[in-house]
Amino acid sequence: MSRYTSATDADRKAMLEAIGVGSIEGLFAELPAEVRLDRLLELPDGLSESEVVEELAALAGRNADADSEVCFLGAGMYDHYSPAVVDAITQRSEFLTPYTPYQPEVSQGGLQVMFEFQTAISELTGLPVANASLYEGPSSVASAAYLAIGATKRSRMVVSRGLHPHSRQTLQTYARGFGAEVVEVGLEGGLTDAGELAATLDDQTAAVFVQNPNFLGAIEDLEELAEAAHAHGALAVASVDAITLGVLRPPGDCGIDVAVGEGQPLGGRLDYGGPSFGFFAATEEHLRRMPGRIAGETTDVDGRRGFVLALQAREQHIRREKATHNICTAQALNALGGVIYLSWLGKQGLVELGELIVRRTAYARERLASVEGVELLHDAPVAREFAVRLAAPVPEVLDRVAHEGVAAGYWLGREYPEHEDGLLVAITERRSTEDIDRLANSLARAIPAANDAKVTDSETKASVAEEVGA
Amino acid sequence: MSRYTSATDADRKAMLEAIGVGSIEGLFAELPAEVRLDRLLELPDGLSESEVVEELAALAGRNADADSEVCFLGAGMYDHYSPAVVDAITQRSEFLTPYTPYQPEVSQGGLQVMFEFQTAISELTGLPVANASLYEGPSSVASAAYLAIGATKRSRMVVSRGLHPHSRQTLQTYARGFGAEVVEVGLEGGLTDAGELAATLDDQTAAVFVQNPNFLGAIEDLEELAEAAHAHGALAVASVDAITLGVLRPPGDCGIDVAVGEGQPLGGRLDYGGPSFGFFAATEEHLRRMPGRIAGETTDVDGRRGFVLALQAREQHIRREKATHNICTAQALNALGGVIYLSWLGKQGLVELGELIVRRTAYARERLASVEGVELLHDAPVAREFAVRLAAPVPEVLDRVAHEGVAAGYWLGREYPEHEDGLLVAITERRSTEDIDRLANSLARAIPAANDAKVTDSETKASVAEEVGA
Amino acid sequence: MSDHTTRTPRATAEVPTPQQSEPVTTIFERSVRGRRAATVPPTDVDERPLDELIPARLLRERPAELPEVSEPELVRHYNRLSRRNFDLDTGPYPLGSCTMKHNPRVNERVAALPGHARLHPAQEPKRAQGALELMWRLERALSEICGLPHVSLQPSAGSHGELAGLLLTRAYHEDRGEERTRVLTPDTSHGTNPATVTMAGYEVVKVATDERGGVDLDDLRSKSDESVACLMLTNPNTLGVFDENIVEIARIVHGVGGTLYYDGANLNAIMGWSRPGDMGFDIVHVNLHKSFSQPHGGGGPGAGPIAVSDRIEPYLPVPRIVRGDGANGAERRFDLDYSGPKSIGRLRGFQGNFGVFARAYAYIRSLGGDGLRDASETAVLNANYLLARLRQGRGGKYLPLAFDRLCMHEFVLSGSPAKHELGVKTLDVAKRLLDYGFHPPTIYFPLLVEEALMVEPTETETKEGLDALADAFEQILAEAERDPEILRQAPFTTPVRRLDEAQASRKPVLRQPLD
Amino acid sequence: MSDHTTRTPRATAEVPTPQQSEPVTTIFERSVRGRRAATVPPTDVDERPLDELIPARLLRERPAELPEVSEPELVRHYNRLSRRNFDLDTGPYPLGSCTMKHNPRVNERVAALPGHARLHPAQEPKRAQGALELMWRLERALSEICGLPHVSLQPSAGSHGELAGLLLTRAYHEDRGEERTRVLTPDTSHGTNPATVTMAGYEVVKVATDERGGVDLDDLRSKSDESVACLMLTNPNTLGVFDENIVEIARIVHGVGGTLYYDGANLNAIMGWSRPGDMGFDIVHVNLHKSFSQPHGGGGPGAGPIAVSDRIEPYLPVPRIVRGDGANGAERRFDLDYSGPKSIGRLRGFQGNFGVFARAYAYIRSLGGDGLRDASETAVLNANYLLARLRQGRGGKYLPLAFDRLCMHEFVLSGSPAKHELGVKTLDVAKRLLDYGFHPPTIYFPLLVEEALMVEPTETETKEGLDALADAFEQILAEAERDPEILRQAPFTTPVRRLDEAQASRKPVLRQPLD
Ligand SMILES: Cc1ncc(COP(=O)(O)O)c(C=O)c1O
Ligand SMILES: Cc1ncc(COP(=O)(O)O)c(C=O)c1O
Repeated sequence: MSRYTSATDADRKAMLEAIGVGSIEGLFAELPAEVRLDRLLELPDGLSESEVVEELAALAGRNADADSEVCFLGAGMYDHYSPAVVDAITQRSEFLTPYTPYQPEVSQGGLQVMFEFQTAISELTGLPVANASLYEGPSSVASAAYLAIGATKRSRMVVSRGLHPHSRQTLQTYARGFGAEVVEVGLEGGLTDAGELAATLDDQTAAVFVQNPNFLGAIEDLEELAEAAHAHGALAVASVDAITLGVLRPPGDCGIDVAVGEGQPLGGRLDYGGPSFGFFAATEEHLRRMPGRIAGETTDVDGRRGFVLALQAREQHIRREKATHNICTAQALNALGGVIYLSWLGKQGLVELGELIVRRTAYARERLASVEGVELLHDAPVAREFAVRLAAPVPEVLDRVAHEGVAAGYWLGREYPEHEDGLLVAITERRSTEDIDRLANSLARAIPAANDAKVTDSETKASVAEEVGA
Repeated sequence: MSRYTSATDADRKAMLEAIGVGSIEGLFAELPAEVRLDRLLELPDGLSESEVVEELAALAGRNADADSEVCFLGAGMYDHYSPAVVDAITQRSEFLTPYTPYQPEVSQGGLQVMFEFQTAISELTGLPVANASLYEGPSSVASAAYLAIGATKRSRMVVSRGLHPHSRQTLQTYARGFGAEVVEVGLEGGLTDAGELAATLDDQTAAVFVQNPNFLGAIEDLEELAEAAHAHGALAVASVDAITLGVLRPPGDCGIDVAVGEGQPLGGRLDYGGPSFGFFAATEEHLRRMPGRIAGETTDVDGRRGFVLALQAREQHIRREKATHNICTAQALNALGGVIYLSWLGKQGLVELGELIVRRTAYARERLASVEGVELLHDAPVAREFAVRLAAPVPEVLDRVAHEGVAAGYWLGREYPEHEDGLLVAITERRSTEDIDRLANSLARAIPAANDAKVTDSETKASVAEEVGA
Repeated sequence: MSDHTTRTPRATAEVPTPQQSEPVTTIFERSVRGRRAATVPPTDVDERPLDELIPARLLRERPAELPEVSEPELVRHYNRLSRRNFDLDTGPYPLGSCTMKHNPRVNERVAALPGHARLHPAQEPKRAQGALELMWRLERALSEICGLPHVSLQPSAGSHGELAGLLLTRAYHEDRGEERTRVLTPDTSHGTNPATVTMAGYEVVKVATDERGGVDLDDLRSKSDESVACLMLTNPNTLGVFDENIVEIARIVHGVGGTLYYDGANLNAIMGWSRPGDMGFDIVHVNLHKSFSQPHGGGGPGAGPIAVSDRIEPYLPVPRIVRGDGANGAERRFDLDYSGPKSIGRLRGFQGNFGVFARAYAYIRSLGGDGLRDASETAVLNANYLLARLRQGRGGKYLPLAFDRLCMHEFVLSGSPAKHELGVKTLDVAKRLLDYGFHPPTIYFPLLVEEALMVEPTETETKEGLDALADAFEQILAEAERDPEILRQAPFTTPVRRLDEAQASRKPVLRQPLD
Repeated sequence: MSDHTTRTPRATAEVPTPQQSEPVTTIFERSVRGRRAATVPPTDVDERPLDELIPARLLRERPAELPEVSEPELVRHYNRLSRRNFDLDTGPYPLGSCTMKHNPRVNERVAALPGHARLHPAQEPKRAQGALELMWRLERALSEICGLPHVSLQPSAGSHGELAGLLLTRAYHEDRGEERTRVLTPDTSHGTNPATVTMAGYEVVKVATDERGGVDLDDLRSKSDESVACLMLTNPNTLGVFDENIVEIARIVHGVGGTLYYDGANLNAIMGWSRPGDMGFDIVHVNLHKSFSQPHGGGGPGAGPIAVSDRIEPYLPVPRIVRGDGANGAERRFDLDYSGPKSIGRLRGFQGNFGVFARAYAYIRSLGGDGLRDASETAVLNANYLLARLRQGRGGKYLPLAFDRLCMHEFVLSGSPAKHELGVKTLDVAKRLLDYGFHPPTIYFPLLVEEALMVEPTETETKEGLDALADAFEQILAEAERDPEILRQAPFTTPVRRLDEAQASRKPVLRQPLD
């Protein structure tokens, strides 16, 4: 018996008797000897609750989190403020612990939340149909490709290099399963190269994938890109940032067929990358090809308003190998957090937040560009994130700035060899001008220092020891 | 309109119209001009939620809390582990937000919790009647004096010097209102001086107050003390530690008439001293003189089991100037935390916890006594806390040890001039032997250092700046 | 649109509701020997027999019969129990005098920060600078709101603040060599006022209420003499009306040398509009669990800080929060000052309900001066609007306003016509409101008003919510006209129906019998 | 004693329950223009017109119609909604295949620590050592539990793990120059299995079930050839029985060069007793939201880590967690390795559902090896006990076991006799269970079993809870004998009654119409 189970010795005895088996071993009698584990699992002994907390807190203490640093990291997940109501509500047992609402009579809470979530995503994206969540951003992009194959009976995917590297990589991984080809179109001046795109598109193209703002922070002209796709009978898929949809033209207004995105910025925790949620919205014609759960409104036998899982005939538990997707467990709780967040911000709040971020980003971009050794990587318009070049090795600079308590941003060289000197800087409402000035000053010190310094072995060792908290 | 209110301009207009008043000012028309504030309140502007969190987090960051130090502080509140279930349940809106259960039909949750709490406290103390909570420990002691006056029609209170200084001081404060006299009896070898007690008691004595374990950690012989009190027709009141009641003889078994105590150790937060709760239990004969809310079992019109506030005729809202106490809002939510904690620990858990703490305390006492410059202040038996003498100025030593991340304990000199060199060290299940060894080693370094050092002005200044986090 | 559409709830007990059918079981009854929700860390020291460490006669013989349950059972038990409460996060809770305003969730977040929640109360002040500064800032804010220069946060609730106030009054008079024996309270005063008077060793003298619901000045004058230590007053008072004679009242009491105590339970009516200090009060308590959004917790915790005038200041409880003067360019340091030679002493352990202070401070910082004023304005607007709505309909006839004036943040109706004309008591109206999904107002208080209903919607409610509440009153009174028995039998929808309170006091069962 | 006393719930819809009478309103319908729950921090930079910064044609013209509500309204809305869910913290939730085990609250606490919840996913590995170590340790633990040496935590759920598994299979075969086109799945398999097969570009081949509920070996042999890429299997399978022929099955599939994929949804039956790796599986997914106590969240989040054998390892997704060798006495450093030249690549962004890993790791540390084994033993004990109780009564007659054997952690009943003899379908039994306060079992799965009821009580339930559940079944079947219409009309007590699902798909209303 553990603290999570209740079968006392007396219970066990009575229960085994009722079953008619002499011992617990007897219950496992059908396991062939060859596959039985003849020893205990080699795991450390169980701990009391306080010890568990101690151990996990010790591990957590060895991470530099966004409370302990001034964080300009973005690249798809952002340090927005998540209001206390999100946690307070999502932690309620009634939302936290049930399963997928297969029994709608006792799941109206969850189902109505899905319906509200779908409404909010539909409003945000300007597209009429939204599902109730997918896993997260990049795999939602890949799921859009699966829809595109079904819709167009074609299998060539054209992706902008401005699409998040994780999205491109995930699409590539999935494509090997689908049997799809993935072709990339480069960037020009920070934006998807329209000429190259035109040249790459052909009548085998199932879909064009772009991101807005793109990975380098630049705001794409979605309408132009959608037109180019449509000219070849391909779908236009946009991966969009939900927060800046408060101020940027929604994909639905630009002719985009499928809009997907990462839900973390909508009041989600950073959580070292997950769990968050992916959203997926499309035009009406793709309704029956949508992946994932969708809630719909209906009435009960007495005429009461209610909600159910709609269009289940798309799904794996009904349609099996003919399903539109294999997803089962999605991210319902995170999506609940998302719709609470959006209701908290409200109609005006999302706009104001977007405006604030755009203005702060403009300030930060100018401020950083004024630092010796920093120049803009592109000068396309940006909204929440921008890219600069540093006149010193970026990882070196990042290390130095980190020692001053600042996470300066994302090193583009990790994923873009052509931008070895690139740094992507993200701005949220939590980054004050003071924080931005601090970053600028820190960079101003770190760049020349990184260039001057000859890193000796012994220095390296010392800083390693410090970083792991030893 | 703020984010907590909903009256839009349109709402205001419609509402004022319905009221028949032209403006908000009109609603305040009856306030005479002389008492109207003719300016805005001089308070800083309101903040957005994220800014509020930032500001409060910055303040919180300037406190050395029990997560950031190894904490041997006790003196009435203890760093026990509070399980996650306590927070999870007490934070549910259904418990967090209602008022006192004046409408029992919609307050069965809260009322049953009170009933369960009373049962748990009654079991712990071995006394048949318990109330549903008072504010906290020391004021509960004072409340016992009020009961004693009513019960005995006498007004002389004899208190052991082993009673928490805050309890003695609070009793003294209240006594000025009651018109009671407070007489103190000293300690001998760590324990209430039985001879002095006998000499002090007289037939005007309403009650004798002792604490167990007493403030110096020593375990009193409650039975002996109760007998002494009863010999003079006085009540015996004990302030007891709830955690060690798992192993120590309960006051009810020792002839104590009224047992009170501080509830914080039962899964409560430290919270810099509050809110926690006080508990109050007594023999049957004092039932109708008890202070505070008491829930009782009854049935509804259909015969269903239910709970109500019982014996309300004792209370201020019914009996007004004849009430047994003036308390109204008590500490219901904290008491809920207490009963969850006790149910979490359970019958065996409380015993095991008590045993663990007694053994660790024994280890710590021996370990510290072995340090050069440390000796026991008394050698009476102890359970969770013990007192030592240091051969160096205690505040100095505390400072030095604090710089090594250890809060060594409570300086007895704060309240006991006779123990200027005394240090009170508290042990909980969270203080491992490793922690204890760390304390011992730290003391071993700090004591000679504190003696050697001549503290210069400049040193002092530096350390001040550091401590306030500048 | 809102969800406040009023439908007529059931008026039958024939088919029990699902909750009514649930068996009621205590955690002790769920207990099964040997189960456990907690394990204790292993003993890492000698497992010496306990009686080697503590004499056997001081040890417990048999363990306390605490519940034995696994964690899932524990969680289920209290979750199920919680659903048997009505709460503020469900719907309107217009409980007069209690200021059931919204409890912002961010306050819970900041109170739970380890730097607050895990700070030991005996921590050296120099290592608790953040906490002391928070308290100091809260004191300053309350001082500004109350219009009185000095604050002590120590009292644990309103009643505790009242006790502090009278002990301060006593100390003040004694210090001037005076012995005064009587404390005046209006006949409308809250029960804690007279109960406190007795506890503080004074005699209660009731002052009558005039025809406008304020203090009867003549009666006050006639009772004011040198034996009067203090007048305790609420303004707006428990009738929800502002006493326009407050300046004269203060003159009278001060004239005979008494102090003026302000019961701050109704401060929510006037924040930013008027200040007790400016009205002439010497001592004020503030219920942080009312005007400052600390959750009520089913009956606490709260906090009842007091603000006082210069002449009362020397007697304030210790310890007090002090701020260093920052001389010589040093950091301004906060400290606890235990000296206070004239202090009344301590009222409780440590520094007070700090967790409550953190929430109240967060609330004040969230709203600012503007927001506090908006809160009061909206509270008064909501009360008057609800009142106007009620008067339009049957409420005007059966539940008239006790004192016919503009109200402040709450108002008191009399159910006397309903009782005499319809045969339904205020209790019956209240119970039927439960069926409509509303928490009833405070009832039978103040005592002065026959069959009183004391309604305080607070600034939290929306116009739609108030409309729905007014509609519910209207429907209930229509029901009463048609079939008063419905009200007399109500409620029908609650987890239990009317309970036998008399039995609970006559044959008290106050704990679970075990064995 | 417990609160599981079974009373017969209502069987009438005449008097609606209080919840049934509540109007249903969405948050959008609560919205009132101009209200707000949030304010945004003030702009501390130039308030330049937005179209100076971003070309106007790229800007939004009209704001999204998000709800406009104050915080109190927001909290009330979702609190009320929450009460329209049945949850695991209310009562038994024996939903087969879903392992609705208790969600320990301490897991939520550790997941919320700022060092976890506030850690940016792009943080440099050297500044995220604690997170990487936690992931590394969890990988090691899952490896030990599954009996396979290599683990990737990346997949976001079981179905995602399945996709990973088939992509690994594809990469493995392709690397050996083989092109295989078919994947075998038993006809009892979960829907995600065949759906994944299609998504991974394979053809589904169904394998029959033998008379003991296991894989039909002859059928398997007849379908196994060089075109078979993989066999996907659950063991114990979705019938709740352990396939005793597993070693032979593995031999057959490996014999034709296929891989063996273990759908770990049922791992909760065998932890510490048997390991998929030891059964011969090459690839396993583990649902952390089933066996490892991550809360189900109403349909996620979860995580579906995979464990694989040496031969599959080169193809694992990137990035992988690696631990430095600590050479030269250096600290052992954890890092993310993106290299993997043969890797199938990424399956999603960043490192996976770390918050879920923290909870699962806390669970494993709480229980240890012993505790995990106890969990499985108790799960199996509970299932067999409930089964025994059901067979004693009418269950034995009307709801017989589909395959008459000892079950593992769950069992599958057939409602076929109930349907034919009593005229009540499995759906009707399930709906009536709702009235008795239980969440019904999984129904109509596996497809193989007519009118299936798949019952998985998990180790969380107490004996009393199981007795009450058995009693409820008994009473329901007695009701069905007496008056089957009760079941056909059920439920009567839920917030809404049976819903028109056909309408929802025929004329889908999938979002709130606004304007
Ligand atoms: C008018 C009035 N005075 C005093 C009090 C007592 O305050 P507390 O409950 O905080 O002790 C109350 C509380 O109900 C009140 O309404
Ligand atoms: C047997 C079985 N396989 C696979 C899955 C899919 O797992 P997930 O929902 O995590 O994608 C499930 C979940 O319901 C299951 O029961």
